[in-house]
This record gives sequence, structure tokens and C-alpha cells, in this order.
Amino acid sequence: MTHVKHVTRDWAAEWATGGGEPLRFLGPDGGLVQPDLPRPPDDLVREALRLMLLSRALDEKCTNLHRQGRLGLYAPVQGQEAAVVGSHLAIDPAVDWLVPASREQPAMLRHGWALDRMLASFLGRIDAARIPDHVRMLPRQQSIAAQLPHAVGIAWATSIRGLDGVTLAYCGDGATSEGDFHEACNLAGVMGVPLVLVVINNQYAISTPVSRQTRATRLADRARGYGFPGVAVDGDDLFAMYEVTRQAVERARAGQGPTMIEAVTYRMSFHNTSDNPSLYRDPSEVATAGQNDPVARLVAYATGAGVMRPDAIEAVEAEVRAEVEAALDRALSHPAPGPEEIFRHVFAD
Amino acid sequence: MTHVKHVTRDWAAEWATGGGEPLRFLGPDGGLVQPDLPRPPDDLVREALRLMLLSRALDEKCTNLHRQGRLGLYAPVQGQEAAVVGSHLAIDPAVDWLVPASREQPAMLRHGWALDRMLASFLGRIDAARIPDHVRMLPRQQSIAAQLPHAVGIAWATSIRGLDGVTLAYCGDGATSEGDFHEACNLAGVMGVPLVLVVINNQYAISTPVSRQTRATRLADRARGYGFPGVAVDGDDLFAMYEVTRQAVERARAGQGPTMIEAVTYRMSFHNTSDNPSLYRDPSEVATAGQNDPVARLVAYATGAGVMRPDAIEAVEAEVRAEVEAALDRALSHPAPGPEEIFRHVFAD
Amino acid sequence: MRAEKDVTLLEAVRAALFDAMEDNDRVVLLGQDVGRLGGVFRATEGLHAQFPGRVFDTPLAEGAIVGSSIGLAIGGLVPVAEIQFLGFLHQAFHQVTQQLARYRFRTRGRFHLPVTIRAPYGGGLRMPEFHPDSLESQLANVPGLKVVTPAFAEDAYSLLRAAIRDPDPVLFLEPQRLYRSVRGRVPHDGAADGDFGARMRRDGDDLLLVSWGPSVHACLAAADELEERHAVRSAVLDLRWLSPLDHARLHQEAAVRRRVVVVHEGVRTAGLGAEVVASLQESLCDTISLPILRVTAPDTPYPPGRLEDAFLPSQDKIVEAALKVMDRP
Amino acid sequence: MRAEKDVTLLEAVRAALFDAMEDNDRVVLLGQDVGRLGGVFRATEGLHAQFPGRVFDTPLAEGAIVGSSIGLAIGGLVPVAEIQFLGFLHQAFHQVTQQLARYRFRTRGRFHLPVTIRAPYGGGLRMPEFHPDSLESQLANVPGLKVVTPAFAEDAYSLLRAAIRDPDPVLFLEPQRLYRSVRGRVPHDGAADGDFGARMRRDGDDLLLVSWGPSVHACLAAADELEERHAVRSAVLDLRWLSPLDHARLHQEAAVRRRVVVVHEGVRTAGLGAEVVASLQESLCDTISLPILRVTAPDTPYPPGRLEDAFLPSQDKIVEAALKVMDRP
Ligand SMILES: Cc1ncc(C[n+]2csc(CCOP(=O)(O)OP(=O)(O)O)c2C)c(N)n1
Ligand SMILES: Cc1ncc(C[n+]2csc(CCOP(=O)(O)OP(=O)(O)O)c2C)c(N)n1
Ligand SMILES: [Mg+2]
Ligand SMILES: [Mg+2]
Repeated sequence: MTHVKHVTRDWAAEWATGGGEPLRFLGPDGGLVQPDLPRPPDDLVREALRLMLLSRALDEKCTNLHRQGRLGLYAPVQGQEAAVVGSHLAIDPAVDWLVPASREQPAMLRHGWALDRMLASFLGRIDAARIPDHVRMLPRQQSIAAQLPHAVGIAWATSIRGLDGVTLAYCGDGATSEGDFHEACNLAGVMGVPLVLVVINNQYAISTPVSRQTRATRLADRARGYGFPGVAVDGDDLFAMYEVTRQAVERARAGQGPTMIEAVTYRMSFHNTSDNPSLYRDPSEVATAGQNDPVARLVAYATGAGVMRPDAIEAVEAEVRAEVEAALDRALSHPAPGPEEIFRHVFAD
Repeated sequence: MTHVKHVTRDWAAEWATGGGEPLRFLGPDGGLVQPDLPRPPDDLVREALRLMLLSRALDEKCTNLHRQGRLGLYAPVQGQEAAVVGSHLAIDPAVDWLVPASREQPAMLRHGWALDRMLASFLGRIDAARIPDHVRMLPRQQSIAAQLPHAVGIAWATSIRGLDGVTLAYCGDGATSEGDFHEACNLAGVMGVPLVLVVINNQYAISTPVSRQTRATRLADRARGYGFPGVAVDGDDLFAMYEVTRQAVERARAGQGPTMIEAVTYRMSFHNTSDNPSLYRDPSEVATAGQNDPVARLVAYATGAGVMRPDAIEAVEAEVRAEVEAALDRALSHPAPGPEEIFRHVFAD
Repeated sequence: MRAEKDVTLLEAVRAALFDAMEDNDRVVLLGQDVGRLGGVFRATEGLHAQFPGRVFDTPLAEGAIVGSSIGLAIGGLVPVAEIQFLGFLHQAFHQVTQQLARYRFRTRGRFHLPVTIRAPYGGGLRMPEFHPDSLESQLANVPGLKVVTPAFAEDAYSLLRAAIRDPDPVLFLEPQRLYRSVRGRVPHDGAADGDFGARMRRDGDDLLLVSWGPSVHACLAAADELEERHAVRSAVLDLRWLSPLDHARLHQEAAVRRRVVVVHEGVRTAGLGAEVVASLQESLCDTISLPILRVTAPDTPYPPGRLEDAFLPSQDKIVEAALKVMDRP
Repeated sequence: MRAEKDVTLLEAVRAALFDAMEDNDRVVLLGQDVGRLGGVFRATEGLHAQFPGRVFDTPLAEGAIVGSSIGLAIGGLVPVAEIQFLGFLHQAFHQVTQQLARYRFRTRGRFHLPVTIRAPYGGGLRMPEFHPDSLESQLANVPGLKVVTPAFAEDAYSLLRAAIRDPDPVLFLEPQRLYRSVRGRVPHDGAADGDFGARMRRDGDDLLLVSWGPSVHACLAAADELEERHAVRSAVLDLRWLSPLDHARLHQEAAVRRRVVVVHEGVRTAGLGAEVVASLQESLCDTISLPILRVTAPDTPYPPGRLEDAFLPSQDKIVEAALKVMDRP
């Protein structure tokens, strides 16, 4: 593991003294809005875009499979790809831990969970879906915010044992209202554990808008009450997400404790495949939010800055679609679990 | 109920922009340290001092009764009298609700729970201890922080029903780590309920110092994350506690939502009669804190400013002692509960 | 809604809420997504618009939902709170067991809590973990709580009205699998009599199947099969109130038929079926045929949806147990 | 601490913690006030100094204590967490039931949780509400958890060692009334054999008293009285492991004596006694004498200390129940 010290501005500190607007490096039109920043590495852009397009292809496929009655509930990532991918690109799956909530598919893939295993899990092939032993990642969590104390514990264990890893944990805006969120953050602060918590504020918890979830202006303001840095970032801006997370990871590795990053984004689609958002949100709101589509934004940057030509991007799109199809075939070839499985793994044999 | 608008400085706002030092009006030597403040009403000083001395007398009596094996566990108020009495003097027991934690004896007495009933409760005379129907007060809570969502609910009911009362709730520094604290504060913010939450930061939760309870510099900083004002006050300063609470109550009555007040004070005595603080805290620390004794401070003010002469204060001390004795006699004359009591009041008859 | 109507169990729940709110303006609703969305199952659909200022979307915090309901009740209201799925009541368990259940006792009657907590539960819908969990046994182990669960639309209406009228806290458990699959007639008058106690759902002299909530329907199906294929006539007793239990009715019906099988979706060990058995053998060991068998979920966590059929007490398993007890003297 | 020593139950707990920490440097302790103070009962006294960097005072947050223990285990440690009083486990119940109990199952064995949760419980010390609550039945209703409770100092040592060594989560319930009132000899070798299953504590042919934790001692006293005053010879079976239950041993001992009384401090309805009854009547209804009686706390909240004697299963009540079952054929 490398401990390169990137000398750059301290974004969390800058944000704390600012007016509360989320940090933004990349504008909705694909242009960089912080002129003094170095140009983001082209490789990063290519890797990110590929993961984001893969995530979209997966959303599409799983939604269709659900419609066909072949797959259970599915919660799409759509709209949150930059927040998830940008933050995850800042950690090293070989040493760092990933603690997802339930809508971080591309992060789980990049962390080492093969696509066919992920699909196997959506298809109820539970044994095929098992996270491999070397992959430092928890499964998705159905109980909102319950994973956060686990993340703190993992990070704490790392520091007690003098190991290197940082723990990157995710939760939603809704999750921030749970007692678990609070107890976990406070313990993380007290123990000074190497944790980076990314709050994906996609504006909704099912039908509940964030304005009814909390009266706080910014969720990132919570961090001060736990004694560690908090920073709000434009969650549709891959570069800001990446860079702010990278700094947080660096602080955590250096023993400087946790950071909370609020990724301000938008859930472009339904809560899950059983939800009907038209019951509770305006088409006009959705349309406005659509203009912030993080994939379109990164595509605009990539083409505008000459990182990738449109046809290269189309080629990636075709590639990831094919990848999803192939993985689905493999997933379906895994045996479906038999009834005896309900008695296995309750306790050690 | 009167809605007098006191035109004065907005202390919560001033604190928020300050350096984090708790607000203080009255110095440890009994002198006023905010020269532009109007002189506190002499009646307030007399009433407060009487309650604080009564609280001390009660602490002493109950500790002795415990030593004699006549009373169960007792948790003394000692050191926190100004924080409790100063805040409670700002509400009107006729319309406002009191939600105590477990160490707010003088507030419960002023709210209308007779001293003999309180003593009856310590002595296990549960029916005699019943809170009278007209007293708007919850009983003491043994489960740390669990009373806070109840307080929010009461305040919320008041606002749904369009009634006037404000709810004054207390909790300790330790309580701020519980999920209940968080969920209650956040809900209070969202619903904008008329709640004043006083966090009695007495530096300890049993043996755990506040520095191991949270890494936050000030607990009052939490309020920002819930979207309402928070302010830290010198909890040994009766005047600052009173005035800051009074403003918060005024805001709540005017429909402007909750306020969190952190009363920075010190638990001068043991956690309760089964505790031995010498196992976990330095005599020197206790000695230093003793210099902040809120009773001594108010006595110094009262004598220095000519509100009460030392002999008048001594007379009050004798009076409250006699009051405690008389109440104890009455409490002991209440019948002890019989075994059939365990089957009563489980459900409505 | 006062006219008698043919409705689903879900609609019966909604009608009960509507009527309760109309009858008593102190009744308020709160919970996650119960407002504009009308709840994830639409149980509260329309109520937000029909009763402005009385239906509240809360933050995602079960402890605060139960805890603030306590305060709302103390403050003079009659809160009906929804926990989105019963499994998530554990997030609020301290508020339920330590607070909701004990305020009357603790304050010697100074405060009592007319709080209703509604929660969908039970399997059969291929739900993710926690969503289908049956926790009734744990709740019945908490003195000071009442626990009730309907298996029919009529009961969903009348029991929910009774729960809301009750001066003490009631956990109202709604079998989510039945929401849209059973229909019935909502009684004309909300104040239906006979809202307490167990109810016979099917008559039969040979055997008593005791159950509640979703498994009542598995018992009814098993009883039909037993009659048609094995000439065994089974009665089905729907306990409805799980706490306090209607021991009198239970004993009475068991004494008549002598053979008893208890069926529930909760796991076996320390499930409520054990209480039914313990109570029956205590009072009736000289009258009834023993053993009483239990058909329950096994002692494993609720499995993924694909496997839930193997987990749930099925018609087959009930028939098998019934035939076993029929072999006894 | 390896030498055999005459110690109190509390000291046996401390010795087990010490030895476990010495044997395995992955073992860490956490909880409220467990560090410098050594716990409110002093169970962890000295360990903070003896094992620097391995004993942690946590903030006042039970959910975080259990939840972070899960993470500590996943991160490669063997956490032993203290919940200051078992009643406050409800603050963390969602972490216990949804998380601690299910990680192995959920992840098909990828993660397992060698977590021990210690908690004092039980009555007799005139404690305030919550502090004396017995929740074992609710815990036994949660698949994936093991639950164990010692009634003797020897067991406090060996069962706690077994709990910490167990690759799966164990709730270790410590009868606080016995902390200083019972003494025993800590086995020389921590890896004492026979840490599983139930144990006979007293022999007798006429009757089996089944119990666990604090009530074992009430049973022993009752058994003496029964023998001396009524010439009834009762055996006392201490279940120890409440989940999974040692059905085999329970059935075996019951079959020999035929008459059974179950005794526990938890409330009656849906208490673990019901499971014992249900299990026995299921396998042994032709062998044993029925009814099996239960002596338990009544279905009311734990009362204030002054009234707890009326609430707890006393020697008198046990004798009364025993004489009743002795009257049966
Ligand atoms: C403890 C708990 N309560 C309620 C639910 C039901 N539920 C599932 S998702 C969800 C909303 C989550 O919102 P958020 O945290 O913002 O995440 P998002 O869905 O937006 O990714 C709710 C209420 C749950 N799964 N867990
Ligand atoms: C939920 C819960 N956990 C643990 C305890 C045990 N306990 C009683 S008082 C206390 C410390 C409380 O500290 P704080 O909130 O600061 O109040 P203080 O005692 O200082 O007034 C603890 C841990 C409890 N009563 N409730
Ligand atoms: Mg969200
Ligand atoms: Mg304190």
C-alpha cells in the first residue's frame, strides 16, 4: 500500500467555512468549474465511466427481469452512479473494507464481487452469491442504518490490530434518522477509527423527501456533533466525489479518524420495483433533476475534454450490456437452493 | 398565559457565532460578568436559592437514609442545582410540561410534586407517590434517554391540539449517545415542536467522562444537525441558565420550534449511593470543580448584591431542613404497598 | 364507509382507520410514508387528504415513532402508529417493552396509553429478511401489552376499531399475505360487539386446530383436506387476541374435541404455541389427548423468499400432524 | 488465575475473562464503565490495567455496543461485550435479532460472529425497573443465538470460557443476585470439558424440578424443604444452556421421575417454561405424569424492589406446586 501525500487544498475544511453549498468541480454541462484544479487523470475517467455504464445496464436488466417475474424486488442505482463510483474509486479493495447499504451495486462489483454472483443473489441463488473469502465486503443490508455500527466495528478492529485498511461505508438520507446512525457516528468519533462514511442524499426515503426527514440544512453538519470533519459534495460530480473521498481516506489512513461525506444527488428512478413515485413526486421535479444526470455529465466531460470519443463510449455501452448478459447466463446456471438450505449455516456445524 | 416579548440579545445566536465557550453571566465569585445585563430580579434569586438549598437538604437526608438502610439507591443533584433550578424557573407549571431524567428533584418539586410524595417514591410507597392528575410531569426515567421521544410527543400533541404549553425536558451528557436522543431531536426539528431540551452535562456518565462519551467539542453543536438552535451555558450560573431557557421557552411558545441548551456543570458527588467515584476520578479534579459550586456562587451574589443577608440565608437553610423532616414524616405515614399491588394498573380495570 | 361493504382485508384496515378518525378527532396517524404515499401497502391511502393535519409522515426512526406516540397519548391524543414491517419493531423494542407497556403500572394509573401500533407481518410474499418475521411470542412475553391479529377482513375492521378504542397499548399485527387475498363485509357499525376473545372458524368434532393470523387459512385448507381425504372433521379456532390469551375459550373448545394441534408461523422454540400447549395440559390433562403437536416454522432465520415454502407451516405439515394426533387414544 | 481457587461467582466471571484474554490476544472487552471502574459490579476490575489497549469504555449506547461487536468480530477480534443490565439489551434488540443472530446464515458462512454478550439479570437485589428483568424466553425465540446462564461459580467460569470460545454469538446471562452469594472452585484448566448441556444439581426420585440461573437456588432450597418436611425427594436439573435447549437430558431426567415442575423468574406467558412443558409433553406424554406445573413470575411488569418478593418464584410457591404434582397419579 502506498502512502502518497497529495498536497492539495483541504476540501472538508474549506466546505466547513463556506455557505453550505455542496462542493462541485464538474458542472452539469461537463465543464470543470474549479479552474485551479489539475486535470483529472484520463484513466480515472475511463474506469469510472465504464462502471457507471455497467451500473445502468444492470439497472435496466434487473428491472426488466423483475417485470418478467424472474427476479424479486430491485433497487436501482440510477442517478447516484457518480456518488457511488466516485467515492469507491478512492479506496483500495485489496486492503480496504466496503460496507454497503443496499443501492451501491457498482461499488460492490469493483470491490471484487463478481457480477454473476451479484445477479445470483438477486435471483435467490444464495450459495452461489456467497461473498468470496478474500473480498472485504459486507453483504447488502435490509435494515436501514444497521450496517453502520458494523462498519465502525470493522474500522475499530483494524486500528486495534494495527492494520492498514480503511472502511468505506454507505447509507442513505433516510438512514441518518435512525438511532444506529447516531450511535455509530458517535462511537467512530470517540474511538477515532479509520472510517469514511458516505451519506447518499438522494432526496428521498421511499416517499419521504429529505425536507421531512430532517430540518437540518445539510446532513454533513451532523459530523461536527461527533467531533470529526463533515463535507457536502455534489454527488453527481464524479471528480468532487473522488477527490473529497480520497482526502478522507488519506486522513483515515494517517490515523486522523473518520470523515462524513454527504453526496447530494437524486434518485432518478423508483425506490424499488414495487414503488410508484408518481404518487408522491412532481414530474417537473424529476425533469429538473434529470438535467443533473451524472452519467451524461461525465460523458459530456469525457467527450468535451477529448478523453473518449462518442463512438468509444458507445462501444463501452455495448460491452457492458454483453457483460451483463453473460453474467446472467452464468448466474442462472448456478443451482437454485434446495429446501435443506434453510437448516444450514444457522450455527457452525 | 402571558406572551410578553422580552426584547434582549439573542443568546443562542450569539453563542453559535462565538468560540464555543459556555455563556456566563455570573462569575464563580458571585459577580456579574456581563455588565450590560439588567439586574436579575431579587425575587428570582430568593426563589432559586430556596429551591437549591432545599435540593441540598434533600440530597443530604436521602444519602443518610440510604446509609441507614432505610432508602434504596439515591442519585444526588449536588453541583447541578443552578442548571436544574435556573432552567425550570423559566417555565410555568400551570401550562408547561416537565419531562425529567432522574436527577432533577428541585424541578419536580417546583412543578407541583409535593416533597412528601417524592420521598414516598424513594421509600417505595408507590401509590402515595402517584403524580397528581393536574401536575403535567412525567415520572423519573430509569432508562437513559428513553424519556426524550416522549417529551417530543407531548410537545407535538400540544401543537397539534393548538394548546399553549411548552415541554421542558432534561437529559444527561451520557444520554446524548443513545439512539433515542438522536431520533427524538430529529423528530422535534422536523415537526417544529415547542420543546426545550436541557442537556445537563455534568461531565460524567457513571465513570465515563464526557471526553470518552463523545469527541464533539460541545454537545450543543448537535442542534445544528437537527436544524434548530443550540447553545452552551455555564450550568453553575443561575442567571445564564434562567435567561437562556427563558428565551428558548419564548421561541417555543411563539411556534419557532425547539432549542437545545447544554448546561456545562459538574457532578460534585457520587453517581448514586452505590457508586465510589474515587475509583475513577482525581481528588484534584473534584476540588477544582468544587470552586464552581453553584449554591456558593448564588449565595455570594445574593449577599454581595444585598439581596439576602447571611443570616437570612441560614434561616432558609434551617427552614428547608425542617421541611424535609416534616415531609419525611408524612411520607413514612403513607401505607407501604401490599403484595396485591403488583397486579394493579397493568391494564385498565 | 358506514354502509356494509365487500372489501379486502387491506380495505377493511383503511375503513377502520377512516371511521375511527371520523368518530374521534383525537385520533391521529403517524409512520413512515403513511401520508402522501398512503403507506407501502396503501393501507392509509387517502387519509392524508381526508384528515388534514392528522396524518404524519415521520422520519425513518422506529424508536421515535413508538416513543413519540407515547408522548402524543400523554398529551391527549389517540395515536395510531404504523411500523412499516413488524420486523423493524425491534428497532423500537426498548420503547415498546420498557415504556409503552409500563406507563400505567409505573405511574399507578396517572398515565395510560391508548396507543395502537399497526404492523404488517408474516410470510408468503417472498419478502426480504425481517419483512416477514413473526414476533408475536416475544410481544406476548411483555406484560402490559395487548396483541391482536385478524385473519379476516371483518376482524381487521372490528379488531382495529377495538384496538384504537382500547385505553391501553395494543399491537395490531396485520398478516400482509392476506391484505388482498381475503375479502369480507365490513360491519355496518364500527362499534361491533364481540371484539374480544377467540373465534371458531370451522366446526368439526374430531380435532381442534388452534391458530391465528395467516396460518388460520392454512388450517382451514388443511381441515378441508382432512375431511375430504381422511374423514377427519377438524374445528379451527382463531385465537385473534394473542395477549391476553382467551384461555377460557381455548380450554372449552379443546375439551370438547380432545385432540389439538397448534399452528403458527413464528419459529418453534419459545413460540406462542408452547404457551398454548402449556396452558392446555395444565388445565385439561385428564380430559384431552396428549401430546398436543405444534406445526411451526423451524428454528432458523427466515430464509430468502425462494425458500419460504419450506419454512412456513404448510397445509401438508398440518395434515400430517393432525393425522398423528388422530392416531392417539 | 490458573490455580484452583475458592471464588465468588463474580470472581469466577472475572477469572474467566482474564484467562480468555491471556489465552487469546484477539479477545477484547467493551461496554459501559468496564474500563477504569471495572464495571458497576466490578466484574472487569483490573482487566483494564492488565490488558492495556484491549478493554474499552464505550459511550452510553447499547446498539453501538452490540453493533460494533459484530464489526470487531468481522474484523478479526473476539469481542466480549457487557450490557450493563440485561433489561437494556432491548435498546440493542434490532442489532441482536436482525444482525448478530443472522450473519452466518445471511452470508452462507462467509462471516461468523464469535461474539459474547455478558449481562447481569434477575431479581432479589431491590433494583429499579429494567435492571432485574429476565428476557431469556425472548432470546430463545431468536434462531442463531445461543443463550447460557450459570447458577454456580464453577459454571460462571467454564461456561463463560465456552461462550468466548464459541464460534457463534452467545448471550451470557449473569444472575446478579448470585454474584457475591455463591462461591465455588474455579477449575484448574480453563478448557474444562463438559461445558455444554444441562446438569443435575441434586438427586431425588420422586420429582424433577427444572430451572436455570437464580431460580436453581430457590429449587434447591425447596427440594430440601420437600425432603425434610414432606418426605418428597426432588431432583433439580439446571438447564444452563437455554438455547439450544438440552432436550435429550431434560427428557431423560423427566422420564425417570415422571413428575415435573418448571421454575423461572421470567413472566409466565410465553416464558421459557412453556417451551419446556411443550417439549416434554410432546415426547413423553405416555411416560410422565401430567400436568407439568410452572412456577414463574406473574404477567405483570417487574415491580419496585419492596414488592419483588411477591413477584419472584419463591421456595414456598415451588413447594406448593411440587406437592400438587405429587398428588397426581
Ligand atoms: C429499519 C428499517 N425501517 C424501515 C425499512 C423500510 N425501508 C426500506 S428502504 C427505506 C427508505 C430508505 O431511505 P434511504 O436511507 O434514503 O435510502 P435509499 O432508499 O434512498 O437508498 C425504508 C423506510 C427498513 N428496510 N429498515
Ligand atoms: C439505556 C440505559 N443504559 C444504561 C443504564 C445504566 N446507567 C444508569 S445511569 C447511567 C449514566 C447516565 O449518565 P448521564 O446521562 O450523563 O446522567 P447522569 O447520571 O450524569 O445524571 C447509566 C449508564 C441505564 N439506566 N439505561
Ligand atoms: Mg434516500
Ligand atoms: Mg452525566
